[in-house]
This record gives sequence, structure tokens and C-alpha cells, in this order.
Amino acid sequence: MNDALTRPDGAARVLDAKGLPTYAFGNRSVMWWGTMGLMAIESTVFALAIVCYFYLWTRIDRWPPGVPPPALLWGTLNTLILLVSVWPNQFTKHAAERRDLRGVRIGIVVSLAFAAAFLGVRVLEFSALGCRWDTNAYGSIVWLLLGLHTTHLVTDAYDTGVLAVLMFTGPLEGRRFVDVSENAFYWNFVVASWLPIYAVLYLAPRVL
Amino acid sequence: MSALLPAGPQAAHVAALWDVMLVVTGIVFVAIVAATIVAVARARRGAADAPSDAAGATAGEQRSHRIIWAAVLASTVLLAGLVVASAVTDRALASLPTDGALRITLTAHQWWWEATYEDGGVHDRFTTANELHIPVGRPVLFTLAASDVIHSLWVPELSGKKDLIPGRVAPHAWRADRAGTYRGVCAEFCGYQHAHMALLVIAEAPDAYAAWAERQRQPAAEPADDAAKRGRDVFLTSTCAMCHAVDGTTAQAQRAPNLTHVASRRTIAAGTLANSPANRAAWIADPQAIKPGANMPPHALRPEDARALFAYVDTLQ
Amino acid sequence: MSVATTAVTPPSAHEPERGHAGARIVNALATVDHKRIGLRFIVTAFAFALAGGVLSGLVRHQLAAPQSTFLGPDAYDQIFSMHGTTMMFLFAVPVMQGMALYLVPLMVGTRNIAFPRMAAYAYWMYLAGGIFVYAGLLLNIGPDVGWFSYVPLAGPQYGVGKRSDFWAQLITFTEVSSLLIAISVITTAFKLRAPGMSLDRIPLFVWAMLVTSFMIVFAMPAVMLASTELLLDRLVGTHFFNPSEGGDPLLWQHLFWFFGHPEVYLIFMPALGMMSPIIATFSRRPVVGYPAMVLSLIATAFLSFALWVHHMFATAIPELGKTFFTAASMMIAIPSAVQIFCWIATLWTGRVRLTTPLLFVLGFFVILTLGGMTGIMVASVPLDLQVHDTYFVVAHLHYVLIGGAVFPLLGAVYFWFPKITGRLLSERLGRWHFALLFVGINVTFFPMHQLGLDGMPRRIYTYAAETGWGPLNFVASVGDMITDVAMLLFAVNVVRSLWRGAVAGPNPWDAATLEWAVASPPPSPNFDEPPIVGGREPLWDAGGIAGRVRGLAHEPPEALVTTVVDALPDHRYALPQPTLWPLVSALATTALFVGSVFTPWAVVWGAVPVGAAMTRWFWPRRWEYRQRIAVERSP
Amino acid sequence: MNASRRMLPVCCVCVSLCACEREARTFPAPSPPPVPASQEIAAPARTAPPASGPNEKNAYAMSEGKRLFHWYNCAGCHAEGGGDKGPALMDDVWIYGSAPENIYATIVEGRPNGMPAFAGRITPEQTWQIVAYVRSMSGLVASTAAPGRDDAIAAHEPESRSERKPPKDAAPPAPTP
Repeated sequence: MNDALTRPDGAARVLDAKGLPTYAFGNRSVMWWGTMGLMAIESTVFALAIVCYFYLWTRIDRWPPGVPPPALLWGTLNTLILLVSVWPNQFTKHAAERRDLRGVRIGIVVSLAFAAAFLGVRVLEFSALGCRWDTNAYGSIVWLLLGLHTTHLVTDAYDTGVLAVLMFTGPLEGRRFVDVSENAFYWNFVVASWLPIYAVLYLAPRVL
Repeated sequence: MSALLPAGPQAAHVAALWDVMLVVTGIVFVAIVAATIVAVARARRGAADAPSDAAGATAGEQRSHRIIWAAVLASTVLLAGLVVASAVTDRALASLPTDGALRITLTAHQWWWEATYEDGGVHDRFTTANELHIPVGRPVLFTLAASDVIHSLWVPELSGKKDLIPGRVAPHAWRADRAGTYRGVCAEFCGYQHAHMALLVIAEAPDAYAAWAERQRQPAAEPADDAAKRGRDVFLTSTCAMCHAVDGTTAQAQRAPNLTHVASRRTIAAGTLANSPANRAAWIADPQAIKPGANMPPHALRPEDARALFAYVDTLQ
Repeated sequence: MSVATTAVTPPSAHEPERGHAGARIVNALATVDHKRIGLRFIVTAFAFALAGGVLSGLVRHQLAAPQSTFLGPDAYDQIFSMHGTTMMFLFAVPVMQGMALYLVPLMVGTRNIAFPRMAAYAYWMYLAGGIFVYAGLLLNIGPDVGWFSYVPLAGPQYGVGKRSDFWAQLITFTEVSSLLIAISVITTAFKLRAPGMSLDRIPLFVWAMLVTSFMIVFAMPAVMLASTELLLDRLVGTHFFNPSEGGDPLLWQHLFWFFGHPEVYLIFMPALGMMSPIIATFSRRPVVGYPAMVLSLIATAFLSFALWVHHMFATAIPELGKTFFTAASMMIAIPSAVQIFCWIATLWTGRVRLTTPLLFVLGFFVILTLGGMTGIMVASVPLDLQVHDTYFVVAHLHYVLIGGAVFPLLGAVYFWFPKITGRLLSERLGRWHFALLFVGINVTFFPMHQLGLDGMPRRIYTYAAETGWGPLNFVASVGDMITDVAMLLFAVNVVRSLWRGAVAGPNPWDAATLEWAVASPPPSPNFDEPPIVGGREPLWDAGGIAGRVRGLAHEPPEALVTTVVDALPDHRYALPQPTLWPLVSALATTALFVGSVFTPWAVVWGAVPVGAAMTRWFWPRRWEYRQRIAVERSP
Repeated sequence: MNASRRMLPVCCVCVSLCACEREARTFPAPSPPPVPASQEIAAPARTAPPASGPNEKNAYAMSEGKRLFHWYNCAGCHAEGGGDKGPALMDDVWIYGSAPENIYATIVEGRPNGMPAFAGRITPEQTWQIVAYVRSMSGLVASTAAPGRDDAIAAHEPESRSERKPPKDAAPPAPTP
């Protein structure tokens, strides 16, 4: 394929970059690779935290030790909210890729609403865990897992908030739509990374 | 004190593996260094501006590839061989017969070793510190535990090291086939006095061991002269009894080494000082000068009380 | 922060103009030029290496004779812990990433690193971490439980005061820094290559840094999680490592070494990347077996994640598990063997020119190979049980790290110094430096093998005379002094050559890769007209540089984004402009990290300034927006 | 600008001061014998309590105090500070006063209703370390220097997390006949 760039007669070829676009969506854009890098790091952290959870499980015969497993209500509700939040998120992503400013503005505001919803429910989730971080090793790893994911929820909601303000006020150019698209891509990762954590925190003690 | 002068089967297996490894890796090392030197020496000296023949003779290239493949194959075979040798040694180590073993529970503390001999019935148990006497030819089965941080038991002449980890109990076995005094160390960094946490293992004939064990089981002898008697009172009413135990007296604290037969040991302060009246006095007077950071405070006794205490400690044979 | 709000008028993309001192300082603090940031990483890392060297001098002075009272246990513990922590976290990884920051964009033929502002932020975080932990050492809060800080000694009960907190927080600083650089290097290597540089034409140094960056992305999170758990245990009373409440001290060792072993390989990997161009250049021919070299790098990377338990052979882990790790630890020698054989074949069939860089490479062949041999020995469970945590392992790790990473690094400094500064280092001083260092390293560390077999454990601040360890320790201390003299010679050579070194043109060694196609030192946007690559050795192959890319703007500076596999031109990417906000964000993050050592609430309140600074960093500025909108073309 | 230039060295000094105090490891030197020769052995030493040790801000001293609190079996009567036969130590009620000298006197001379006199059995340095730890149980010391959790079953929040409970000096109970 790359021979197409060298002319058959071997003369030095000139590529005029003036004609090329100045931004692109998806994995063509440099932003996508940066976001993918952060996602790789965070998923490694989540995976290792889950490994810690099961490692500590092997150290104790009765799990969870001395406390009931976390109440299902708020966790399951939050999982639903997160899953449904993918819909406005995807809507925003496609609007951004169409560079439809009005669509992006609507989508991003609805996404913010969902963000507020799941952050609120997350506070209730913490109270329904049934243990403190310093009750025992189980309490520590449960609070660590939920805390790690909550940090990502907060940063994700904050990023979406900043982008929303930018969409309504700031100077708009093509690459800002790429930012909105990447933020939606990261949002989906935060939702996707919650599913195994939900399964580990809420279902594993009941099922395994 | 050397891992290459084994006095037991465990260390002997490893010493044998060491010889194999040394020979094989030595040959490979010499081969690679020789190849490098020859390659550099015989390669045509390139003048600074000699044009680089980027294409390179293809025939020569093929030959290089074949040689490299051969060398890689040889390395893989050698490595596989070493893995097998290691696994065989591992199996040999694991197959040490432990029937009729002498059972010792070894607990590591910050900066000394507590050994409880469970040889025979419950009433035959006795506790000593920093010095193990073991019968030659009879396997010893340790139960290793740590009371504070991670330590590691290592007596090079007898066996590889084994960590003592708080919250876990680990089995460890070895056997001494040659009589002698073997010095062991703590091999895992464990705080200020990690450097002075040695352990003396004295392998001796079974009857000598039995005599020693019998002596260890006896409580402390009643002090004869009145200086020693007064020393015992000082021991029981000052800082000593808060941590140390002497069987046969009311001092039964378990936080520090058992002193019932301390005067009969070859070293004191976990192998730091040779055991002599002068060293004992110096150690009791100011332990922080010898082992700064150790958990033993300097005593606050009047000189005559101190002298009586030293006299009493001398009687704890 | 009044300084930051004044809108910084952008210096032209070329050399920052000679404004008055204040403007030059602001430009220096706001720079996003990958060369200036890369050079800062390298110089700062060598400064920390000097500090680590001084600490090792103190250690050797203390151990030169039995029962020495030069240092007490408390001081010695802090010194040897800081020596290890400095060399691993503040020297080895940052200096390799600094070389990558400087060279990768030049070698792939682009104008800047992919995320230059993030690279600037990463440098400030690295610098802040180094200052933070060295301030701790001077205030008697230096880490004192070794560079891997085993729990429970580093735990809340036995790790007294804030020393282990300072160590754990240093990990957070340096890991954030190296993770961000890793992402930048990966994105640059994949997306900003010159057109025509397909995957099989990427220089071997760039391959090495790419693979290293992937290892960083998947290894560093393990130690970040471990240090976070340690901080939580120490500050808010969680029980990750408390055996009485369900925790386990071995969880720390698993997490740390899952990072620890890839860490030593990701220090070794860039050195492999530096060896290939040096050997190719001074053998006057490309390295034999390019695909084999690349596949060995990748194989080493994968295998390095399967070895970590060989650091824990002495713990109570099932024997069968350990044998697997013996096999894996020995098998990782094969990819390295492939590379060494390919290099020897290159030298064998090339026309060798014995210059100082090549001397250091030959030093690698001797010292690293010896370290590799002892590595194979400690890979075996029974043998490791005899030598683990003794001076045999101290000898092994220094042979592998100094032979495997420092020698190629010094060779690389001699090789690329002309490109970075425009002046050659003196060959005469270079040869003396090599000879003294080679002798010093061997005299210092070879006796330690015997000391280890004689039962000398690691990390002891003194030893009794009757142990018989005195003479060999004295020899090691003498060797350390020879090493100090050698490194002093190196410093003299560098300082002298900055002014009186021979002027080096664009390509003093007639090397093959793209960084030698630009002036020395390279102008700020590297390539006015980025090249189109026609072969694996652009400056050697006939059609190597097959053309030029025109039309990339200078205001704003643009780079050409190309596809991953075949590097076909895709779109123009306006590179971020200099700004002070990465520095401000780094200061805010430092305040958060330092505060969180003293009170957990610092994490909550510290997040506000960090969020504000990063929002201001992200927010597009009017003059940047006007520049970009002028040249914008949608896909 | 010059104000902050003066402020910088000042706060550096005070940071280093409090850091030095918190992190110093002072291993005790042998102290001269306190009791005059004529006294017979077991009499509790009538010692004037020396000034309060520097232990309030020293992490090593309080960590040693916590170790000694368990080694010398203070927990036998005071439990983990919650109180048992002996009074609670982590609350704000102080029968004999909460000042370091009061606690020092309580340990050395003992108190009615079962508190033994440890004069001569615990060295002065160790006594001051225990005093500092006892005060840290109710948050009366610098929280950055107070000990963290123990590698033991968690009886209570670590001392570094216990908030400050201003001491109320209650009247001593009437000694039982």
C-alpha cells in the first residue's frame, strides 16, 4: 500500500497537506487514542481491584464476614440509570458527528440530568453498603471499589458539564465536536466498567 | 557460614544444583562474550565515511539467520534443561523424610527468635530463644510464625530460607547430617535491628541433645548465695519481670526471651555478643548502645542492685 | 496567581525570541516543545541519579568495615531506601521516557509529541514528586523500609510517622507522570508517523519505546492501587493488609511485584531500543533480523507480566505455582537471547567502528549477560531460596540494571549528545569514562556474589567482624569509589563539550534514522516539510526519503495525522500551543497529594483547584480559536 | 512580594520544626538511678515528675507508648481504652486530671481502687511514652503524630482519627472502706 506514495519514476514526490481536513472522528483522531490510553489504565485498575476482592475472599471462609451483602435496591436502580443513560449519550455522540449543534445541546443537557440522577443514587448506595471502610478487609475493598468508580462518575459528570457550558457559550469549532464525541465514548466506558463492579459487589456474595 | 558448604541434605541438593548452574551459565557467558569479541575483532574496520551497504549480501544474511536460529534453539534447550534440573531439585527438597521429626515452633519477633520445643508430651515442652540445639541425623519440622512484621529464617549450611509472615503459619523442615555450630540470620528487612537478629543452630549427637533438652526443661536453680538471692528480688521487682520470664519464679511475661537458662547459651542479644558475665553486664546496663532501637530499655537500678542482678543472672545456667 | 491570567502572547513556533528575562522564564515554564520537555526529564533524572549515587556512596562507606559507627540504623535505613527509590522511580524510568520524548517525534518524522501539554504536566508532576520526597529525607521523613516497602513493616503499626506515606505518595507522583508520557508516546508512534513509515519501517528505538509504553500502561496501575491501599490503611484505618481483620501482607507483595517485574523490564526495554541504532550505525549496516527483534521486544513485554512471583519464592505459596514461575522466568531469557544473537550477527557481518557509544554497547554484552546468567540462577526456586534477599541478589540486580540499562543509556548519551547540543563529546574522555566505569562496576558488584553465598543478608546497616564479610565489603567500597571517579569524568566531559566540543553537523555518525536529517540541535518545529519515508533506513536507502509534505501551517503549528498500519496521510492536527496551565494544574495536584498525606479531607478540598486549573487548561482561548477556525476544513 | 518572601523561610522553618519533632527517633540513654541508697528495695520511688516529655508531638514515642500499653497489660483493666475494671481512657472524663503530669503520677504512684504503682518497674522514658499514648486515645495530641490502626482486631478508630474530646476533670470517687 505504501508504495503508492513513491512515484514509479522515483522522483521526489510532494504531498500537499493543504487539502486534508483539520479534524476527524473515531479512531482517526488523536483524541480517541488519548482517551483509549486512559481507559486502558483505568480498566487495569478496576480489574486489579476486583482481583483484590476475590483474593481477600480466599482468605476468609465466610464471605462477607460479619456483615450482610450490600442492599440490592440502590445498586440495581443505579445500574439501570447508568444503562439508560447510554441512550442520550449516544444521541449526543451522533449529533456531534453530524455537527448538529442543537442536537448536541439537547443531548448533553439530558446526559447531565442522568449524571445528577446516578450521583444522587450513588450517595444512597454508599449508605446501603452495610459496612464501613474500617469494619474489616471486606468493608475496605468494597468501599475502595465503589469509591474508585464514583471518582470516575464525578470526573465524567464534571467533564460533561464543562463541555455543556462550552457548547452553549464557548468558541465553537470542529474539534470541539470531536471532544463531545470522545467524552461520550468515555461515558460509555464508565458505564461498561460499572457492570463487572456491580456483579462483584452485589451479586457475587449472594451467588457464589 | 556459606551456602556452598552444606551440612544437611537440603543445602546439599541446592549446592549440587548450584554447581550445574554455574557450569552451564559459565559456558554460555564465555561463549557470548567470546562471540562478541571475535565479531568486533574480525569485522572489517569501517572507515568513518565508508558508505553503508544497506542491502547487505543476501547470501551472508541467510547464513546469519541460520546461525541465529541455531543459537536460539541451543539456548532454549539449555534453558529447558535448567528448568528440569530445578524441578528435580525441588522434588528432592520436598521428599525429605520427616517421620520421627523433632517439632519446634519458631516465632520471629522484632529482633529475636523464640523457639518452643514440642519434643514428646505436653509437659516436655520448653521455650528458649536465639539458640537451637538439634540432634544430628534426626529431621527437624518447624512451624514458622511471626508476631509483628515479616522475617525470614535462613541457615545457609542447612537449608534455603523461609519467610515468617504474620497471620500465616508455614511448615519448614531440614536435617543436620554433620555436627557443628551453624549461624543463621534473618533475611527479610524487619526494622532497626534486622542486622542483629542472628540464630545459632548447634547440631550435636542425639544423647548430647537429650541432655541439653533435659536441662532446658528444669526450672531455674534456687540461687545459692545471698547476693544472687537479692539479685532475684531485684529482677522480680524492677523492669526485668515486666517482659522476661524465668521458669520457677513468678516472672512469666512472654514479651521478651525466656531467661531460665540464659547463662548457658553461647551468645546473647540474638547472636550479637558472645555470652560472658562482662558482656551480659554491658548488655543489661545499656542495650541501646549495642542494639539501638531494640525494645529493651536501659535499667534504672542503683549500682549495688545492678551488681546483685548480674550475680543472679550468672546463676541462670 | 496573577501571572497566569495574563494571556500569554504565543512565541513564534520557532526559537523563543530573546525577550527580557521575565518573558523568557514564562516561555520556559509554558513550553510544549517535546525537545525542551524531554531534555528536562533527562537532566533532572541525571540530577536525581547523582543524588542516588551520593546515597550509595554513604551506604558503601558504612559497610566498608565491620561494626562501623558512621551511620546508625535509623539514618542507614532512610539512606538505602532512598537510594533504591531514587534510582528506580526518579532516575531509571524518567530518563528513558525523557529520551523517548526527545527522540520519538524526530525519528517518526513529525513536529511534536501527540499531547505536548500533558507531557509538560507530567514533567512538573515528576519534578514535584522528586522534590517532595527529598524534602522529606532532609526533614527526617525519608522512607525507611526499602524501595518496595513491604507491609506490615510499612503498615500503620510498625511504619511510624509519615515516612511510608511520603514513599507511597511519591509513587503516585511518578506513576501519574510516566503513565501520561506513555500515552503520548503510544499515540505519537501510532498516529503521527511520517507518510510511508508503515509498521515494518518503524525504527527499532521507537518500537522499544512503544512496547515500553504499553508495559507502563498495564503495569503502573498495580503499584498505584497498592500505594493507595497502603495510604488508606495508614490514614483512615482500612484493613487491606491487616491479617487480624481479613487482610493479608502477601496482597501487597502480589500487587507490588505484579508491577515490580514489568518495571525492571520497562527500564531494560528502552536500553534495547538504544542498542540497535548504535550497533547499526557503527557496523555500517542495518540490524540483522528486524522482525525477530520486534517480536522479541513484544514477547519480552508479555512474558514480563508472568514472572512476578519469583520475588516471593521464600513465602508460603504452593510449590507447584512456584515451578510455573521458574519456567516463565527462564523462558524470558530467550527473547533477550534472540536480540543478543542478532546484534552479534550484525557486528560480525558489518564494518565495525570502535567509538565510545559502541564501547558502552560492548560493556552491555559483558555485564548484562553476566547479570542474565545470575538471573537464570535466581529463577530456579531451590537456588533462589539460598540467595534471595542476600547480596547475591544485590549483585544480580546491579549487573542487570547497570549493565542492561545504564551502559546503553550512557552509550546513547554519547551517540545523541551531538544531535541534542550540536557538539560532540570527547572520545578520549569517553574511553576513559568507559574503562573506569567498567572496572568500577565489576570491582564493586562481583564480590557481592560471594558475599551473598557467604550468608550476608540485604539491608543490614553493620555486621560483626567474625562473619568474615569485611574484606570483600572493603573491595566493593573501593570499587564504588572508582565508579564515582568514572562518573565524575563523564560530568567533566559533558560540561566541557557544551562549550569546547567539536561542532557536529546534522549527521556526525552517518546514521540512518530521520532525527539525523535535521540540524543539530533541531529547530523547534523539527521538520518545516516533514519527509515521506520510502524505506526502513531513510538516510541510507536509495529512495529512503521519497518526498516532502507541504502545506502544514506554522501558525498554528500543524502535524500530519496518518493511519496506524500503513501511515497514509489522514488529516491535519493543530498542535496545542504553549500555556502555563499545565504548571498550575501540577501545582494544584501537588497540593492535593501532599495535603492528603496529612488529612484525607485534602482529597475533597484539593480537587476544587485541580478541577478549576484543568478546566482553564482545556478551555480554548480566543486567539488560538481564531487561528484554527481560519484554516479549518471539516472531513 | 517581599511579605511573601519573608513568609516563605518562616513557614519552611516551622514545617521542618514540627516535622523534626514528629519524626525523631530518640533511643533512651541509661538515666542515673533516682532513689537514694538508704531506701530499701521495693519502696515506690518518690520521684518528682520531670517536665512533660517531648512526646506529645513525637510519633515514635506514641507508637512505643501503644506497644507498651499492650505489653504491660494496661488493656487488662482498661480494655482498648473503653474501660473495664479500670476507668475508660478514650472519653473526656478524667478522675485525676488529664495533664501529662497527672497521668505520669497516676502510673508511677498508682491510684486507689486497683491502679498499681509502677515506680521502678517502668523506666521514666517508657512512662512518658505511655502517658503520651493515653492522651492520644481521647484526641488530645497532634493527630498527624498519633498512631494509626494496629495489625490487630479493630477495637476502635485509630487514635489518629479520634477527634479531640476536651477533658472534664471529675471529682475522684470516695475511696472504698
